[in-house]
Amino acid sequence: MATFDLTIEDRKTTSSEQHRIVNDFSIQVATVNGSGSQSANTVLLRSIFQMGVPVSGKNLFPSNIAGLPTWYTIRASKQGYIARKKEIDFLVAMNAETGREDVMGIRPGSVCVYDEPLKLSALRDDLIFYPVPFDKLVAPVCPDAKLRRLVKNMLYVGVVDYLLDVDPAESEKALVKHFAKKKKAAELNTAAIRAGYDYARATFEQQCPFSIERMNKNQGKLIIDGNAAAALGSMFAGVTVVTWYPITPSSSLVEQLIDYLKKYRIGSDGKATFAVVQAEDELAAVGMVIGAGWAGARSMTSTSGPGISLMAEFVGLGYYAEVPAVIFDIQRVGPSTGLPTRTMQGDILKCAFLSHGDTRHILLFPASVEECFGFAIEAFELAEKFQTPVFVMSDLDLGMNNWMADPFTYPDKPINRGKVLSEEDLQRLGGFARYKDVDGDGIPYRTLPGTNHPQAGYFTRGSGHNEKAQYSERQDDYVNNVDRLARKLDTARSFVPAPVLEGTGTQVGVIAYGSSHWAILETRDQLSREVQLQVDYLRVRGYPFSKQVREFIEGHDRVYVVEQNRDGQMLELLKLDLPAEQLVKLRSVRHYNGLPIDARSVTDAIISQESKGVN
Amino acid sequence: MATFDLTIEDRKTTSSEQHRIVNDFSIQVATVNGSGSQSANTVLLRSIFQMGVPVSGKNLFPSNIAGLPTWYTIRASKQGYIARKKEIDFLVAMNAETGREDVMGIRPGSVCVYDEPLKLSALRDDLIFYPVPFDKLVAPVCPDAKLRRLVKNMLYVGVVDYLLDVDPAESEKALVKHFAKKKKAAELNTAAIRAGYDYARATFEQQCPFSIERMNKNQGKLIIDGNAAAALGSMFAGVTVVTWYPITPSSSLVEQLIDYLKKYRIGSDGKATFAVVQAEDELAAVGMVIGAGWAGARSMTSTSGPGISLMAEFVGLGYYAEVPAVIFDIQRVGPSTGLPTRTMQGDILKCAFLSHGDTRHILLFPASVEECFGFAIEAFELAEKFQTPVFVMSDLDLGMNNWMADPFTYPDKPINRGKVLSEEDLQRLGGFARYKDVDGDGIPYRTLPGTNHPQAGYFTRGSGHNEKAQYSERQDDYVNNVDRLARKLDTARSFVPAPVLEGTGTQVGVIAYGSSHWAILETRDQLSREVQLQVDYLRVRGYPFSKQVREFIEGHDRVYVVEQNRDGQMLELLKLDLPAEQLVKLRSVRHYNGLPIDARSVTDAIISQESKGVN
Amino acid sequence: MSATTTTPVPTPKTNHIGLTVVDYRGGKTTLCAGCGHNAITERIIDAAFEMGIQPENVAKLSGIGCSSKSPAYFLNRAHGFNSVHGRMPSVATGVVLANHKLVALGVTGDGDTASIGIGQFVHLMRRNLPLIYVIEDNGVYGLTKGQFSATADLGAKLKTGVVNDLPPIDTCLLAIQLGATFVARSFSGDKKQLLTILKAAFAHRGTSMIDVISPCVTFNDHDGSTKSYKYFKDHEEPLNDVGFVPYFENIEVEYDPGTTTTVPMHDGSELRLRKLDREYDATNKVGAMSLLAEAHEKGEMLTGVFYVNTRTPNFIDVLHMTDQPLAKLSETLIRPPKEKLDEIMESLR
Amino acid sequence: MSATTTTPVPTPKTNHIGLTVVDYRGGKTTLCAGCGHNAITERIIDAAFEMGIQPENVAKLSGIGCSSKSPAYFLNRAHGFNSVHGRMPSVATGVVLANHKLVALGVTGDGDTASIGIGQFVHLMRRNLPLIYVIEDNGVYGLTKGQFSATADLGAKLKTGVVNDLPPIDTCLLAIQLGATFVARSFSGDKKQLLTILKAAFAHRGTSMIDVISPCVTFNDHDGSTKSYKYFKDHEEPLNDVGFVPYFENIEVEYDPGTTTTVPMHDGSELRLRKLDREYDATNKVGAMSLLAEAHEKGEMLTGVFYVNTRTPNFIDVLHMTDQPLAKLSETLIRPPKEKLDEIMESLR
Ligand SMILES: Cc1ncc(C[n+]2csc(CCOP(=O)(O)OP(=O)(O)O)c2C)c(N)n1
Ligand SMILES: Cc1ncc(C[n+]2csc(CCOP(=O)(O)OP(=O)(O)O)c2C)c(N)n1
Ligand code: SF4
Ligand code: SF4
Ligand SMILES: [Mg+2]
Ligand SMILES: [Mg+2]
Repeated sequence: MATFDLTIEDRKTTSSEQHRIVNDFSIQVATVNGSGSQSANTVLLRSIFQMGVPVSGKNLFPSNIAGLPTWYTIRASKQGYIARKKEIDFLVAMNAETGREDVMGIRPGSVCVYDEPLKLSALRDDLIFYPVPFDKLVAPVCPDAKLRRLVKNMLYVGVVDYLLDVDPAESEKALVKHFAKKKKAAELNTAAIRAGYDYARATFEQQCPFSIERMNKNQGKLIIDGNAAAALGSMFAGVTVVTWYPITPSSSLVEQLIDYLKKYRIGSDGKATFAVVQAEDELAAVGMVIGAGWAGARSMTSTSGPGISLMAEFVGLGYYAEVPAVIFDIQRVGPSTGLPTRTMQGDILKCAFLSHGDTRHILLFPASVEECFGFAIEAFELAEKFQTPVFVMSDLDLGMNNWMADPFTYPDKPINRGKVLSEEDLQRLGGFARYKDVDGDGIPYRTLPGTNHPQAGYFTRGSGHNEKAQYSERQDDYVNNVDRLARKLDTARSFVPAPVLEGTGTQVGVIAYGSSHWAILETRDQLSREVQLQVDYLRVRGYPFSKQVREFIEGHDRVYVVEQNRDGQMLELLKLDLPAEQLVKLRSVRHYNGLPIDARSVTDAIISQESKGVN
Repeated sequence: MATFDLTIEDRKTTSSEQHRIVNDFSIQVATVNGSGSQSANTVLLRSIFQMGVPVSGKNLFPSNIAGLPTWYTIRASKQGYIARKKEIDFLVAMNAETGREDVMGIRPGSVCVYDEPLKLSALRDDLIFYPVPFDKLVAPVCPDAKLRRLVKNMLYVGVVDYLLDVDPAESEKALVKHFAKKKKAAELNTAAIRAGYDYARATFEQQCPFSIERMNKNQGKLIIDGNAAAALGSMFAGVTVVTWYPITPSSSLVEQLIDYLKKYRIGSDGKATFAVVQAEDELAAVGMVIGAGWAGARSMTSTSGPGISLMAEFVGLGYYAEVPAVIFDIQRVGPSTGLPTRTMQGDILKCAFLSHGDTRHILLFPASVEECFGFAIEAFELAEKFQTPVFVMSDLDLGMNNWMADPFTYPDKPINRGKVLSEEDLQRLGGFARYKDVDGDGIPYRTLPGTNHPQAGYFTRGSGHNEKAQYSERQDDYVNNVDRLARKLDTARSFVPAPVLEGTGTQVGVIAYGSSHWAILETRDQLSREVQLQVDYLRVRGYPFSKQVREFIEGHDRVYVVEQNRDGQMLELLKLDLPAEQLVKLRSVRHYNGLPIDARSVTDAIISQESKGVN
Repeated sequence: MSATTTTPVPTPKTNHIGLTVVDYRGGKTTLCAGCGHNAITERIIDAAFEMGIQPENVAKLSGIGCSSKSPAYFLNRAHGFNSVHGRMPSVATGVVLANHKLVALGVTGDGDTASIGIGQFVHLMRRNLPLIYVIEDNGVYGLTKGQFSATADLGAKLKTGVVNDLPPIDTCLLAIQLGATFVARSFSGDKKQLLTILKAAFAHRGTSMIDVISPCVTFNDHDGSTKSYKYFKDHEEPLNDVGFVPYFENIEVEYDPGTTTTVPMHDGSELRLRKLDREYDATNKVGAMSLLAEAHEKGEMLTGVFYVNTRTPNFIDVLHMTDQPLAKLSETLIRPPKEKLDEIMESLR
Repeated sequence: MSATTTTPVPTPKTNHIGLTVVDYRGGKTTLCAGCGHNAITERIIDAAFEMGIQPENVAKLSGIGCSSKSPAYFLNRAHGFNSVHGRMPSVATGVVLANHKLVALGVTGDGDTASIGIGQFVHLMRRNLPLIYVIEDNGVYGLTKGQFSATADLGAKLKTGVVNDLPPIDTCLLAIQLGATFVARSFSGDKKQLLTILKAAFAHRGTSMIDVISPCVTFNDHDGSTKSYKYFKDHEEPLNDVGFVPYFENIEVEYDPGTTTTVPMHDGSELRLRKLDREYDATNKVGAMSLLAEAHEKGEMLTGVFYVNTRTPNFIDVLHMTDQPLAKLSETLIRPPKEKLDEIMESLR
């Protein structure tokens, strides 16, 4: 095994270590929401990003508009680990309400910058404290007393820059970008950063044990959140009808999509090549999507848990009447309203089988912002190819947090609308049977309303029908039809994005999906380093499962299925799909407290299960 | 093996058999709906019932009000088999539209009574035909020409009585019961039966190969449909708030409940001890149930597939906020509108996990009208004991068809409202924590609104909360709470109705549930008789599964899970619940063409899978 | 072509696009004989024929119910979508957004609209979507065997003796209040009035909300019903006499401007409302609402065109959508070029 | 008890059931400082205190939104139920059916009621359920960061520049039309009027629908908003001056019968409506509807009590329910004896 730097990941680090820890630690900023801290945190994140150091940021905000505790965690990692880090190394404590708990919760030897009046240094003697009189500092910077509450937070960026050796010029650059359209705010906040920096330089003698040093790891990369990426994907997929009902954490997908569409999808006549409707609720939103999909638009909606429940009836219609639709589920913590501003992968099983009766749907599991973009495009292609609703299973962590990414790849295939018959086709064929399995793949042909041919029209219904779309209550028609539907979904196995394999053949496998991906990358290294366990990793990207999923499990002695929900919903889906004799191999690792999953928790869970022996 | 009569079950029967087949055959009446045939069929069914011969009737009606084909199948079985019989032995063909197909579909040697103008006897020469000029016969019986369309159907009762040796006095008795409140109709129809009987006696020389002989098997029994039984159960459970939205095949549950409540639940003040509300839709219906359950009523609603989908959001609230609610799902063929007047067990998986996020619900599976009654009572007890929504999974076959039954057992336990704290309790305890697991069973204590104690009030919400019902977004509070919920549902395993075992320990097991039960009883005999295969049978009656379910599977080499849906939803639930090493034993038998399941299909499927060898 | 003695086969009448009425027919009805809905089906066929609507260009939309089955019984050459109960408005909205060149024709029931569907109805009306929305209103749920719907009148009685004790929803009053721009009530038994109203609806580009009283002969046509043929014939009070001159008929019809108001429709046709017993201005929204509120208090059963407004922009106008249907836009119009993606990527660095 | 020189601790004011205002408080608000909803919370506390409502006897119900959080901030001793978005009416209905002796108080938002919830709202109003229904109306979805709701006025502008292009739903007009029996509009900033209206609502046994304009300081209190403090202060036009004499106060208040109408309420209290600029009869349904329809056309922002009707039976009356709450009926009342089961069984043989 290769040697490696002594990093904070090593649980054996002592508080008396001699050298500084460089580019490998986590920062947590504790504030209240609605206080401008989001801008400050974004600037801090970008500053480190611009220093060329891999970085990630997680916003932990309350379900409330202003005045409640909020935390923002930034992780800098020279190894490129961008999952949430469980331990906090550097705390910025701005919130009186949570100050005590925040300070008590971090590990010995960490750093705490705090708002001086909170007097937090009295709480512990094993931390390095840097008190800052923010209110005193903000007054000269911000003459307008009403704005001080907001500007105050930008001060800590300057303080942190100094302590961590972040080049303040990078923060100023990030800030100008952030306030691109608000010149006055940019100026005010630049002054705040400088004031913080200057105060820290003038005041703090003790060297901070953590430091950011320039690297060159972020060449060509950009920063974007998953919802913006999905919005871009939808736009480049050629979406034409978008419906929505606001809900956290989904709203920002459509809100950003609207901005993009207004900018890039106005035709030469000055008019929109799209329609966006804020519907009265999610039933209406998905009803519009179904109507539009039926009439030939590329249509989509985006929602979260409660909206998914409300869409159940229509989604069953979409399945059974075979209408394309794309539904983004930006998952949050359920059941019910749950924790609307926390993350979870809790709707997997629900979406796979949404609606009463025998239904089954295509799901895609993006793990990165790149995949939010790519799978959005893929979702529209699959929805039209298979004439059925397709779910893109994103989550709050992926959707609302900022992530580093490579530039997105422009789609390399033209738009494919699937098996749609034109006037000319009908002319040639002399007619068609809407629900007939002509090609043996379970996928029938359709026509769009308005097709000018006397044989084009057919009647779509959620009730029984025969191959010719005529009303039928006959047993044989019913069985034929639902068997074909099952066949169609089976065909989809080969068309959903194939899973991604990492590793080269050990006995132990890990299966994960979506935003859990980043923790697994790190967990693999931890397992290898800490207990010399090499694990292969299969990242599932679509349902119904590709055959590689089965092969992966067949090829391993035991397979850990890692996910972010209480009930092990992906494990459940696997159980339903795999041959029974493979199921003994499956083990479950679940993380469901609403925080993004972290590698440490996964690694510990696997080590603990491994130590219980192979059964 | 005991010897047994040569019955129609034997596939080797020839059309030239010598002796008459007694009390063991099926009759199918083909008419159009809205033509009064339902009365005629009920009278025929009751006549055979009164002859002491075990009998069952299945109505196969269209999703339409009048004028479309309808079939009614009656089975008389001296062995007491009351599942649908796949083969038809005796056809009454009244419907011109389907006459041809009806006649072509029955096996050689069967009997066909038909409406003379349809000229059906030309179609086949291997049947025994009895043409009847119904229109000519009805005219003298029914002077009012407008009523003739309806009365005409009663004529065939007389014809069939004669051919099958049914005592026409029994038919007249049944008819008087049926038209209890309509004297004129009773008279008219009595005359029709007589006219039919007389015509047949005068006309038909060839002896009918089938015959009903008096037996004494129905002593003490009665006839009722499952929806009426569930309505009675609900009334005797002490339901106080009933909400509904009409939907086939659920409507008749509430409609009959209303009648019963009006009759038996008016207090001494002349006022109702209940409230029934026809809601504007199923979202509202279940919302009212949740509100009423929270406020202390025993509340229920009844619906079918589409309603279940619409209830998804509220059911998740009920689970997570812990509110009792009883929901009857009278299942019909889905997905979507599907075949609304055909039967299926298609919502099993859906109801078990209804709503987004990690949810899980208690399900009860009645198999008989007796259990429709008993499980209705049990559902209210469990809903209040566990403070959660409980589903009673009936279906169209069970709910809308008439079944023989033993008189229902009056509840032997007093009503138990579960862990509800009164003013006095609070006085003693000095307060309470709404969501605390005081007893280790996961079930917390609650108070009802209006409890006159300053500590009684608490705030119920679908969002995050701690043990004291205070708003909380804390990780530990969330995890504590959902882990307790999982524990609570686990406790329910020991309290849902235990499965029923039949058989004494062979290697092969069968698991079934609900209305499939009756076919399984017959299948066991068929397997034993035809291929000398003895199978043990476990009838599952509740979810989460009792431990006996696991033990049963552990105790067998292979287990057939028989059910009425395409996807094997119960098998899926079992897969999710059982230890992985048991799953290799499970095999699936599914019947999903919308007709009630029949033994022949099940038996053949098992024989075929058995012959493929044990793997 | 020599003169012969054989009688000529009568050429069936064709409309101005050259089709015959047969081209507008649908499947055989499975509704009860005498059901009001069947009469409405006939009028829809006639109106589409007489207006020369291209059947392939029609989208027939409905919810669930006996009424919602009707689209299967007219315009076989059109696409049809029998969706889910009470939610046709959202489906119709999606259809029209995808292809606003379609003639969208929604058929629904009083249960489908006023009970389960009232939420979507309200929001549909607000949007003034170009759509003909026909309620086949019998005051009961026919398909589920006759329970009261939310348009049943206070005190109406079912055959079973059950009395309705909740006030009815007046869908016309609601529609006017909320934003529909062509609102009328008619009766399935009034061939002429219903046909004329439907023809006018085909000429309107906005939401045409037409409540048609349509007796359910099986469950709500008895004494005690307020939606029976007899009750309606006895109580109907036409508000105005509705006339219509389609744009393609260049006939100068005589009319008295003192008693008749002419409303020019979007397609160039003319709606002519001749006053009967009272003064009434169908373009006055507040007046229309007051009229219906009062009629409701007095128990009057008014029919006719209550409100017409051809000025308010419809939902397609409001959305500033390009003229070509969204469903038909080519790839170059809906997928921005690679440079645009590069530009966006660059801005996020 | 000797006279001393220490100053006496001032006894807090108690109401007629002996409680102090503290007994009506709730948890600390987590809404934004200055949010109109907080002012409404204060008025609810005051009204319940002044009316001497037993807090334990109140059921507080809400949907989802900033507004729907408010019940956590008043009447801590009451049971509360923060249900799901837009469906509080059904939950409230269930609660009242289960226990009609409870004082049911629903708090909702304009999104919760007029957007997602309009269907349940319509049917709730029809039922005239005894319930106080308060809409905290800011024209936007506060909790999801400020999108327009269905009560936003045509042409209203968000901070982002987005303009609302759909007509608003007037919940008061709807409520009157559909069957609510006490309908008013007020403003979170008008302490006296709002308090008086709330007290009257506590005295009413039927649906009291109160739309309270309640500015969202974070997302809808800027220029261009028509639901801002400033806009409403500038445009509000009180219809009548609302006075209220509770049943337990035996004060003979002077009033001029020429200008003031007195309405006796169910509990013996009196509502006194003094006319301001115009003649107005708040017991006339058609008049109330016409008033609001006209105000809407003219862009008037009327407040006051629009409609009151103490004659129409409420839903509990209509259901002929026994007096004791259903939730509290003993087993003997809800489970018929064995003989009855036997009787039924016999009849099925
Ligand atoms: C979600 C849902 N609930 C209930 C039903 C059952 N259902 C079918 S039609 C109908 C009522 C139809 O009434 P209406 O719209 O007035 O149509 P009509 O049959 O009277 O023409 C109902 C309740 C359903 N199909 N879907
Ligand atoms: C089914 C569902 N969809 C969406 C949401 C997200 N959501 C929460 S509150 C809200 C709107 C609240 O607006 P309003 O009722 O006006 O309350 P306000 O916050 O303005 O007081 C929405 C859309 C949800 N909770 N549930
Ligand atoms: S039941 Fe009524 S509404 Fe339905 S088809 Fe028959 S008459 Fe028409
Ligand atoms: S966002 Fe608006 S509605 Fe919500 S609490 Fe803040 S001010 Fe009130
Ligand atoms: Mg109807
Ligand atoms: Mg609002």
